[in-house]
Amino acid sequence: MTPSNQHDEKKPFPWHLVFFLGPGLLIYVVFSVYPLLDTLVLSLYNEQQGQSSFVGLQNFITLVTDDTWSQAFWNALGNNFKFFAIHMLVQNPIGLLLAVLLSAPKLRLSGTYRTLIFMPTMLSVVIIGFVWQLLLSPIWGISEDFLYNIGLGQYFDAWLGKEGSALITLAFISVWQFVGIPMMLIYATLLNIPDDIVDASVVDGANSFQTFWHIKLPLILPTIAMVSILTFVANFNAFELIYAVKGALAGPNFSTDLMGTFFYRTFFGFQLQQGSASMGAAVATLMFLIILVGVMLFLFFIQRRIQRFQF
Amino acid sequence: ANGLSIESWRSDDANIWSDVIIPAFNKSHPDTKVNFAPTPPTEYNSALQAKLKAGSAGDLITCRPFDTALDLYKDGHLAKLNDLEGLKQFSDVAKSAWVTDDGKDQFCMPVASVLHGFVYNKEIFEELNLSIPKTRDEFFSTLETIKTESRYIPLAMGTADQWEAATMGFQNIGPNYWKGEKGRKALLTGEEKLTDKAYVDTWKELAKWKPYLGRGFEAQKYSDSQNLFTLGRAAIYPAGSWDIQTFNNQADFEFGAFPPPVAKAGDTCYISDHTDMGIGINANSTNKEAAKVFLNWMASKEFATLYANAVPGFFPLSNHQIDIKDPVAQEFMSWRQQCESTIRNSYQILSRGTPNLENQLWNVSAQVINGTMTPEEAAKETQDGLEQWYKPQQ
Amino acid sequence: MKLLDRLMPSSGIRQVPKSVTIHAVLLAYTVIALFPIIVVVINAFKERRAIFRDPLGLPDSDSFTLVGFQQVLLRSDFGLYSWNSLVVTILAVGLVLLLGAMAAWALTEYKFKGNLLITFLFAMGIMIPIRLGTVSILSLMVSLDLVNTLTALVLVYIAQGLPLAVYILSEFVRTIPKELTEAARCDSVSEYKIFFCVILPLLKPAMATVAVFTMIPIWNDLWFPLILAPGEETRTITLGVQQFVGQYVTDWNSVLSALTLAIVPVLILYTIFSRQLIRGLTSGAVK
Amino acid sequence: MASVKLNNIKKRFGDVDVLHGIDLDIKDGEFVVLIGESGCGKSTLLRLLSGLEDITEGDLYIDEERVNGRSPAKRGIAMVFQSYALYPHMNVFKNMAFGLKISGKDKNFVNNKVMEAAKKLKIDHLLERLPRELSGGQRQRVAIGRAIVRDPKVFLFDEPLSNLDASLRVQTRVELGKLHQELKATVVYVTHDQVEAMTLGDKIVVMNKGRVEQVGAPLDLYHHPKTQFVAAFIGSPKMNFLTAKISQPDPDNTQLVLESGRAIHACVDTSSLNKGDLVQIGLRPEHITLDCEHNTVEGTVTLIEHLGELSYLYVDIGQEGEMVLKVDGDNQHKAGDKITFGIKSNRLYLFDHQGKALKRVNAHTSATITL
Amino acid sequence: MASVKLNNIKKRFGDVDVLHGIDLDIKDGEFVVLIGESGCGKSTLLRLLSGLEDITEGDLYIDEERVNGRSPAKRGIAMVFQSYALYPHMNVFKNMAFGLKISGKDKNFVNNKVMEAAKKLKIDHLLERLPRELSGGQRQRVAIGRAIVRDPKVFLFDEPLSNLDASLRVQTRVELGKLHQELKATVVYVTHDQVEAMTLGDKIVVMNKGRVEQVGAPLDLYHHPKTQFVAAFIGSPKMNFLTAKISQPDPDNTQLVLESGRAIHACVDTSSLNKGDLVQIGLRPEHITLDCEHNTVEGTVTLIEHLGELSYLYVDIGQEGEMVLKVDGDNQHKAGDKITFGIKSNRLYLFDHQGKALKRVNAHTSATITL
Ligand SMILES: Nc1ncnc2c1ncn2[C@@H]1O[C@H](COP(=O)(O)OP(=O)(O)OP(=O)(O)O)[C@@H](O)[C@H]1O
Ligand SMILES: Nc1ncnc2c1ncn2[C@@H]1O[C@H](COP(=O)(O)OP(=O)(O)OP(=O)(O)O)[C@@H](O)[C@H]1O
Ligand SMILES: [Mg+2]
Ligand SMILES: [Mg+2]
Repeated sequence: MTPSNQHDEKKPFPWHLVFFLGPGLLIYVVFSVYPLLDTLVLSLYNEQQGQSSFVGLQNFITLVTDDTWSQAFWNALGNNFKFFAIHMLVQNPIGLLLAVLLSAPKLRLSGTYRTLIFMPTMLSVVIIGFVWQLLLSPIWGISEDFLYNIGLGQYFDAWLGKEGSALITLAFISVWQFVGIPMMLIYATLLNIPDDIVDASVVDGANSFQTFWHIKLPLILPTIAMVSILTFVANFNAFELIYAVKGALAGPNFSTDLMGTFFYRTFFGFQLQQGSASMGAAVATLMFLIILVGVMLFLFFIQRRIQRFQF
Repeated sequence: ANGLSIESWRSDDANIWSDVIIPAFNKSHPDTKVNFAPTPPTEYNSALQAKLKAGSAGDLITCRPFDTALDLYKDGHLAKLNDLEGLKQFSDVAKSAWVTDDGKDQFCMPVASVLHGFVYNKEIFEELNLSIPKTRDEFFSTLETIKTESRYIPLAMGTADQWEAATMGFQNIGPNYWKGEKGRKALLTGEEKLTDKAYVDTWKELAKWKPYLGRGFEAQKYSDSQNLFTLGRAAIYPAGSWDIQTFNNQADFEFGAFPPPVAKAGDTCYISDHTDMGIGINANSTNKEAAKVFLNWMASKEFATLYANAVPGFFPLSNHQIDIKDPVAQEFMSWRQQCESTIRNSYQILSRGTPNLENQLWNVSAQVINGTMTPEEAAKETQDGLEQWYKPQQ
Repeated sequence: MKLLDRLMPSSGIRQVPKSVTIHAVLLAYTVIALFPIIVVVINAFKERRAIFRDPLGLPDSDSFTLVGFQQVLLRSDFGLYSWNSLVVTILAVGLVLLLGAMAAWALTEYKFKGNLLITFLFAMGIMIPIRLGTVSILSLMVSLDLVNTLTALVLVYIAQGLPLAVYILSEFVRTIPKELTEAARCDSVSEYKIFFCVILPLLKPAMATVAVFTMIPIWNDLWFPLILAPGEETRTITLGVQQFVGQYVTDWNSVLSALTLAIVPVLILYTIFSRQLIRGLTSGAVK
Repeated sequence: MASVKLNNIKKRFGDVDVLHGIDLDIKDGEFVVLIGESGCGKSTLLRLLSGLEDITEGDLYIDEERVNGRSPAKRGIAMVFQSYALYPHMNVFKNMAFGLKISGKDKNFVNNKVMEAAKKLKIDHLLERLPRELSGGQRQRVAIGRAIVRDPKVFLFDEPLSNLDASLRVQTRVELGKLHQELKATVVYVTHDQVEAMTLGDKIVVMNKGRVEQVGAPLDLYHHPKTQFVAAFIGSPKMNFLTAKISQPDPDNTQLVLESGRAIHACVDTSSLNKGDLVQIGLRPEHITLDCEHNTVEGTVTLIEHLGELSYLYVDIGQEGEMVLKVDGDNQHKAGDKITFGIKSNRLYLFDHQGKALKRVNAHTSATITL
Repeated sequence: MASVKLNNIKKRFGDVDVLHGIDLDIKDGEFVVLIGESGCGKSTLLRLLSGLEDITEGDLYIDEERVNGRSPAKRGIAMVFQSYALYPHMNVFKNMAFGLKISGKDKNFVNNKVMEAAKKLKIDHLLERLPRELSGGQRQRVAIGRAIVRDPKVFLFDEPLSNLDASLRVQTRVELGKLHQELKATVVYVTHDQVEAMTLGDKIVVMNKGRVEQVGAPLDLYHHPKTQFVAAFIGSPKMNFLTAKISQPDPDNTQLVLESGRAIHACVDTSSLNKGDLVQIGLRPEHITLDCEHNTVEGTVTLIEHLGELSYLYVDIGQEGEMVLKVDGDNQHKAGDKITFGIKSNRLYLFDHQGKALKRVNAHTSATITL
């Protein structure tokens, strides 16, 4: 409104904004933003025996340069990338495949499949961790018998216990649990593709595969991109499964250590090791930065090139 | 407030506390309501620390031995107990796990210790006509016999949980090599190094266990080991005395125990008799007086008897003479007379810095058994770790 | 060709192999998804030795036992734990939905200073796990005297769930035709009533999506119950099961029974929401 | 280009019969329009022709070959959808080239084909754009272009203009007509819009509830509707209908009486009916004269709509309801005026109780406007 | 009911001027139609009237009161949206009652109001249905009903019929006209469709790029367009335009020459122009005769569209492009025929290079069709 219109009626104070935003924002700021900031600030201090002193970036320098810390840090980071890579290469393609199959036109029982396949996603890691340890346990021998029955018996090993395979095995368990999420999201996008477009490509002579490759896939790319980001963020926050199965020491020989377990050990300590709030905060800050940089890079390089399409 | 709340990692004992111990206490102190609030062992330290920082922890704190508790005291979370009446019931050795380095201040009262050794399945031993091994050679030939002459797993242990390898393996058989307290103290003063023969030999013996472990032991967890044994599928189980209780519940065969075998018959034997559990008072407790009353009661013979029999395998540290009814527990207890006791060597002071010796021991012991690390490498890695921060070893 | 056509008047027959393949793959994966869960459930009803002897066998008259369930129900207060979990989950999810919808509405409908900042603030919350702030949260709860109350959990879960809820619901609010609110405004409906009478009912499918995605981590959370409300009276089912498993780790009857019992309420909650979930997803929110 | 023959084609979705046996002959190069109410099965029929849907019963021949089970790609058809169904992620060029590329055509060939079609449709300057950067009319042309490049034997159009605004619709309709003259392709065209049907079709197929009601040339349907349904469907504003009773059946000069008692003469052969039978009188708004003669009816004007050169009068004639009259644009009547208008006996239609048209005698069939 | 007055109303979105100063007087009870091309600012103007958007500059009076900053609720207006904007989760009754309930009206009062409006609109049997269970036309009526019950001073309609199919559109249009006669409400009505504009409006406002191009009664605009824009906008098919050069300016009988060299006479005052000035000849398709007189033009028929009682001839006249002729329905011309048609000097319009109409002399203004 221009100043010339002096006798215009005044806009009242936007009480409705306070009403709508206030409660949510208050809770969010008090119980999430503030504690997190507090943590970030803590990473600039050194806390010993209840005394804290400002040390600037020293904690971070220790973390990435000091041998004892950096080895563990880089190891966890590297493992985390492996963990993420497996999710990207296995979880999301399987999710995609399932979504594509589920969205096949006139498929009977698709709702039932959908619900059942989503089920593991609903279960807690306490259950998941326990079940898979049992299944993979050489003592119980379910997997071994199974592999034996299909003629692959000699490939069985104590996967969860071997340095070379523990992380991969855990990643697969995690994939098994969370495959429902990419599946659901991609499935929903596929359903949103108008039938007309698919019909058009059929009339144009494309077979099912060509229709998928040339038409459907480009149209669900934005969702796949979003799923990738979600996977990235979730993987770099991952903790529960490793903790439930391998404990905070993430054995054998830290081969299953992720940023999450590393943070836990650093922050809260473990067994005889004392936790260090300030070092823990430094790890948390780095985790946050890695996630942020990852997401930014993604948004900058990938998301920009992917267009969303209105149908 | 009139209530007392106890922080503990002994979630296994919850029933015993609520059904036996607390009612016994309430008989003489009917006005004090006591609540036993355990957290599972794996989360105990972190959860407790967080609660203490936030001021939400219980009035009584179960203390891990040595530095974990010491740090809590230094951070002002534990109250000083120097003038606690009940402390008189304990020897200095028992109290040593919970005093300051200068020996001046006591911050937890000892409760119980645990012993290590081997538990065996008597039925299998009978079936195979085996006798209890006294020396290492006998021990390995026993294992060999079981392996070749039966389908039983000779030794029930896994490395998935890492600590099993360190605690039931390294700390179990090690004292015989480093001569108990003598070796432990020498490490503290820097006279001995972890690369010395005694330690390397300990790992060498552990490495020799590998062929006798069950298939896929790398993924075998502590509970799996327990199950293998209680289901009668394994003959020998490297044990902590606390396992007795579980085995009593679950094994439907008779089992016995023997101490870690020595090099030659007649050698002095050393056993790990670890002061595992103490109890202290939360410095911020609003109910300190009642807490003290409770502690004093815990120093009594009544408590010691109750506890030792309710939780066979946890041996009271007080000076009272008590009767233990469980035969296997009795067996364990009897080693205190035959052998020299020592505590775990990584607990006092040596796990104070980064890297953490205890955590390292878990890791390397598991790796040595897995065969992914040689005993020498294990020794070097732990020694390097120590040297990084521990002055006497530098 | 002509002959063939005549032989197969409804050419649908030729498409059968394709749909058979699809069903085969889906069925196979469904088995993979359910197998572990089924293993848990069937073994929960078997004797300890039978579990080891024949882990995949169904319980028969010999091996059938309910001792595990008896143990669980006897030795831990599953009813109370479930109740706690339900209270926390329902309250937290409900409030996340309500407050999230209100915030999403305000952020998308009104232009005001700070809009961008607040939107950004919420976006950050999707990326940073709230767990990193545990210690501050705990001391906050202590100073508010909320430790060992379900309120503490509810508050933290709201803070944890809000960012994603605001994000998803904002996308949804954008798909609601502007004319609806304008029509309401012309009808002299207040902003509050517009939200509650017009917008909120239209957000229902989206809410179901958010509900499921918010509910999963809350129901299954171990961390905050452990730190903020470990007391017997406030223990949640996940924590209860975890502690039970930790405690009776060798008693597989009990462990498997506890796990089985813990699966049930999740399934019930999920079946309530699943239909809405897919409706919400397909009405274009999370694209 | 090809002929298309439908032989008793039926379609059932589950339990629902949607098409009840359609017979149709479409000649090579013919432009056939399917019209009918919403849900009568037009799109379904088109989808059967395209092969997107399976035929339940009956035979479909394209170019004399039975193609019932054949896949869409192999039928030599091209389809233009109501929503255009352009691939949103491909630019115009790629949209048009997709079908050719898929079939493995040489790159040069594809380029030439697309350029040629684009020029013909005047979209050659848009080739780089994405569909969402195009206006409705342009999208429409891209959709047609995509069909053209494939040199189909038969074009299928499903309400291709219904998403355009009125003026663009007129313009595109004209272009479509010219395109057909140029390509001489066989076209099957579905529409709701009777103006499109009348102007574009060589032949119009009026469908009603899954059946063919009448097939014929546009003017044929206008002048000689076989049923009341067709009569009502063709012509705008709609034909007026009045219920009447036959007071004197006759082979060429029937006498009727309206509900209001007024007598009307009609040059229709009602010899097959009896006295007292109820019939519907059909009367196009443009065939009513305001210069009173015999056969007059009175009424009150309720609304007058001025469209410039002509106006519509809405007249309430009492018991029989309301009638629309198309009158001269400078007509000065106002709402509320009482007027009398005449019905020419040779301009009216009679439909029996089944909706069948009765034979007209001496009918005036030229389209001269008789205002 | 109320008068509405717009005084130099301007609207700016950021840097973009959308309305450049609109002056408009709307009388109590008047039905004013806003037409213009897409994007010219019709909806924006309506939204300014409703108060959903703030006025950047200028004054708005409703019932003599300045209402610039007032909230929509307090202006006494009701708006009907193109998409109807029915609350999808409320049934018809609740949709209509919502506004009244919110304002705390007595339950009986609300019921009566809604029932009354529903009866008027013939939707009283639908009150229990949800919007998605209604047809387009029914939804439309509910939307209007929702507006009616509030007894607004001014009704605002934003293209209310554009989502309906052709025949329903005609029907609803008629009903809207009658409703207005009955309610005698002040209405501002936005549409694209000139038939709607012509038939419904007491007054039509033609907008062009944020400005008012011409305001007038429907027939006024048809006969006396002030600009080429208005001339092109009103009338269907569109007026034909031919570029010509003045060979002899004259106050009442101008001589023009087409690009092809052909001479044309026009009864238009061109005394303000010079010889050689370029002008646009405007010629409505319905004002071209096929009986050759003087002022003739030759061309080739490219397409003929039969609409029943009349047909459109598309004629290529060479350099000047294409013209549309509205001819008798029984015209027998075919594509390819050469024809000659005459242009009546007193039936044509001339527009100068700015698009302003030049004054016509002896112009034939009655709407008699002269086929
Ligand atoms: N896949 C299907 N399953 C069941 N019924 C269907 C299916 N497709 C169409 N129908 C039904 O078949 C009938 C004809 O549908 P169709 O789409 O052919 O109508 P239409 O004439 O094209 O109508 P419109 O003019 O509205 O496009 C409708 O009653 C519709 O409900
Ligand atoms: N909120 C806005 N911000 C910026 N520009 C706008 C906004 N709303 C409308 N415009 C612009 O104002 C101009 C007029 O828009 P308006 O919606 O009034 O057109 P219209 O005449 O109603 O068109 P249509 O017939 O397509 O509905 C358009 O160029 C449009 O892009
Ligand atoms: Mg259709
Ligand atoms: Mg508009």
